[in-house]
Amino acid sequence: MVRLKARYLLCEVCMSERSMLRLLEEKDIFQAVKTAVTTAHGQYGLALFNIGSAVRYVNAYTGVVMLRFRKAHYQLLWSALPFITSIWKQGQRVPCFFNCIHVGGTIRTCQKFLIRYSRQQLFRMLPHCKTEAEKQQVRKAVLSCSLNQLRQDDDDDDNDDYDDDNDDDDGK
Amino acid sequence: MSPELEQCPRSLLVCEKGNFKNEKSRHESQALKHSFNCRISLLIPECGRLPVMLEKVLSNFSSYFHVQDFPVSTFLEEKWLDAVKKGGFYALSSKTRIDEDNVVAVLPSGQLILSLDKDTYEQLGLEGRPSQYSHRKTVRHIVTVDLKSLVLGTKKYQRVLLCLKERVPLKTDFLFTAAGGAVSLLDLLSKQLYEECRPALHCRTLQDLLCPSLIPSDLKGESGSVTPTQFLEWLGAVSLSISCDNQATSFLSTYACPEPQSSVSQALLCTVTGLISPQDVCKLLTEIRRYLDEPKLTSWVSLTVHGCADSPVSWGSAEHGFHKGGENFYNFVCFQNQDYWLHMATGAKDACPP
Amino acid sequence: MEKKPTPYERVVCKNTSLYHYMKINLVFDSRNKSLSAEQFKQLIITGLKDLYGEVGAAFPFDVLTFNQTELSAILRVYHSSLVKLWSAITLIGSYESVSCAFRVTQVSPFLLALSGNSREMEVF
Amino acid sequence: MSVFMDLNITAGTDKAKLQSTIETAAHLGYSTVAINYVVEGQKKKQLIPTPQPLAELFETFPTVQGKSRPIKVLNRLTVVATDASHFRPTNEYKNFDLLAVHPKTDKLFHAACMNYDVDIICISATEPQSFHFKRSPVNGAIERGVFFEISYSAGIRDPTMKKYTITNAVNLISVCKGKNVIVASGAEAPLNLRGPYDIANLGLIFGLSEGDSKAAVSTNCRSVVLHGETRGTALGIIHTMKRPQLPTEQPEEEIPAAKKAKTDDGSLIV
Repeated sequence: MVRLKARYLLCEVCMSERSMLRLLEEKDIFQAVKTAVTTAHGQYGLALFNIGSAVRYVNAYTGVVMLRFRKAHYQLLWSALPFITSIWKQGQRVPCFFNCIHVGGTIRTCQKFLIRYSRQQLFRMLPHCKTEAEKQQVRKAVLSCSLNQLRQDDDDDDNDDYDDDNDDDDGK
Repeated sequence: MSPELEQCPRSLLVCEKGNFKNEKSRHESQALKHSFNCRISLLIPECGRLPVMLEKVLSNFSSYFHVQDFPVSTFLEEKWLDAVKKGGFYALSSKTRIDEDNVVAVLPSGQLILSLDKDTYEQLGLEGRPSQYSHRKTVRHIVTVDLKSLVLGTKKYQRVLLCLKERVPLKTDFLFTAAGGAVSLLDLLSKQLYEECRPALHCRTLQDLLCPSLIPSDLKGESGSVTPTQFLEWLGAVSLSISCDNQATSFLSTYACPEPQSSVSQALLCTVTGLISPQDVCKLLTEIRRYLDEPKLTSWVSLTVHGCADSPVSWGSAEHGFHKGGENFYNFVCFQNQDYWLHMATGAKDACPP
Repeated sequence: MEKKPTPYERVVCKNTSLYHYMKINLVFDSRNKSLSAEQFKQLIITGLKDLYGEVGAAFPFDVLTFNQTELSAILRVYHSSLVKLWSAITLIGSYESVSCAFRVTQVSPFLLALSGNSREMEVF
Repeated sequence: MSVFMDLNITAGTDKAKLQSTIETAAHLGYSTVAINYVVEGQKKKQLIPTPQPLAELFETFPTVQGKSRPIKVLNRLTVVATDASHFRPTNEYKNFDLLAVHPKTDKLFHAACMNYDVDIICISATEPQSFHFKRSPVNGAIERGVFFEISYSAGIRDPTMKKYTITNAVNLISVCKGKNVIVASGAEAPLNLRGPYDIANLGLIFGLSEGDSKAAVSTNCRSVVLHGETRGTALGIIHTMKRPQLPTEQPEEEIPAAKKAKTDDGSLIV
């Protein structure tokens, strides 16, 4: 069986109100991307979008989402992402924009990137911490994700439980 | 956007520059090689009426003949073989499309070219070569029979006759023309029901035309004058009466005459439509050179010759095909100092012009 | 004074034409539908927008000629957007909820080729 | 390339409309068209229509644009199958030149590709495909010489259908790699039809290559018609015609004397 190649796009959903992030759901993201593709590329774009596109992962804390597109036409669909200006949530329009941080061929490479990326974010957070307790927490989180990374480099095949490692640690 | 949708079938444009007086100049042979021409158009700037000399040549173009349901095997009859051997004989099947049907042509070199679809080729039993422009499976074959070397009664002759008469009695509509007076088509066609057609001449005077300024020595348009593509586009715009003065901001069209340009008070555009033999084109070319020998207001004259889209050959015996357009044409720009430019253009399924 | 004849020069260009040209005409069921050149172009843009969205609607193309009685036109389009313009034109099915169809007579990378199409000529 | 064909023109009930559609097809340069009769499988005892005699349709068939011969018209039956019982090869199927099946489920698609004695498998153009095209049945169909049909006119009649047409076509073509695909109109009215070169271009957005998309309206359709002719016979079809004066083919080299004598009664002079 020949594998159907896909491209995974890691995007950061940037909202002015961080609190709204918590409400993010897969279907809202999917709908927002679908609408943007239709506006930018019309019926043709929509037709290609309907083939094998999916939202694979949503992190409601960091706002990181992972989109899956077919490799054959991911460039076309990707080009519509900058045109997303808002997400509809409970009949409410939430202004936001998508910032694509990584494009990978497998979920695994995306995961690795995401861990590295999250760690960087944590390091950047460190100077902004106000109390010692907060600092400790961040340090612990940094440590935990590097450990995670080590563990994951060892086991090769499994990437199903990818999303429960970094849900908690970069939740600050 | 998706890169695969941005590709187009290839096209070729060959640009040449030379002088008519140069002994090695190939202008005549290039024109003679382009066997099947369906239209010529002549653009003479600063001219209101067709000059008498040119008109004489244009109206003396040889007639062409249209015959319905002409059996291809007739070419193997003795008198037809003799006619073909004399040279200057052109035949092309009409109402047949090169990408769909069987197309038959006789070149002045005496070659009978059959461009056949799969079924016909397999039934016919004459050896041919697969078309160069096939896809996945070969569905078109080109059979070439040299009529000049065919001698009546030989084994080879019998075989060709058998194939064309018995196995596949090919019959199509044909267009004939002959040049040089060696062949009398009227005699040949006496047994057939034919229709004699005269090439149709149309003249149009254009007023206040914006013309790009041409510099004979600058073919490629490197020193700021027009490039060959721009020039050909402009010629097309003139012959299709497309307006050349548009603003870059206008909604409908932004086409403008290429710079540097000058205004010409009037220009004459003549078109002749019909099956035109290359010999007639050469005669016209000679006459244009003579016309430019005398001092004139204009510094150049352009002659465009369009080839038939459904001919099996373009130049010489190079295979011609039809993908989405079967364009094959050439254009002479003759200058006063006997310099010339020659642009030869072909579409996706064509060999490079000579 | 005879000048020296210019030296012979030959240049072969592949895919030299920046544009492609299309000869099209619009047909309706009823004969009495008329529209202006602007409406004609707008119809094509709408078709582009429907099939290719905002990006498609932004493709630049020119209506070089327009014949109002026959609703025929010659378009000029960048070769990179030819396939998209052509397919959008193909899939246009109605104008102001009257069904219509575009018939494409000829497509060529050379405008000059449009003036001498043997397939259109009556004599053949 | 062979002649252009449109193997799907909806029969409908309006004879005048059908006539003008076929006339338009001839005008656009199609040399062969097939009138499509559709049987919906759901109803228990739906009669299979008998094709209208072609002689009733036209006294003289319209001439194909740019050619001197008239258009060739075929009859085709499409069975829309939602259940395995809907496709029953009966004698009534034999009234048609071409036989197509429109499978609605995965199982039926598999069966249609691998077993059914049909010429064409239709791909839905008005709804999302309820199953994935799998490589093995598609390859099986290609091996058996069965063709897949994409019809484009639904997208012209209703703009919202374009996305389904394109999605299903792109899906199919990525699996079959551009082989054994035909593009037909499915036209109900003259204005639903498009010219063959337009369709060759439209094929590009379905993901076909330049050559494949032109083949989809010409060469592949020819294979379908031939497949239709051979269906019902064992493996192929042989036309035999009596040609009394045809001598055996002569080899190019020297012919032995014994063979020479044989050809004396033929027309060949050695």
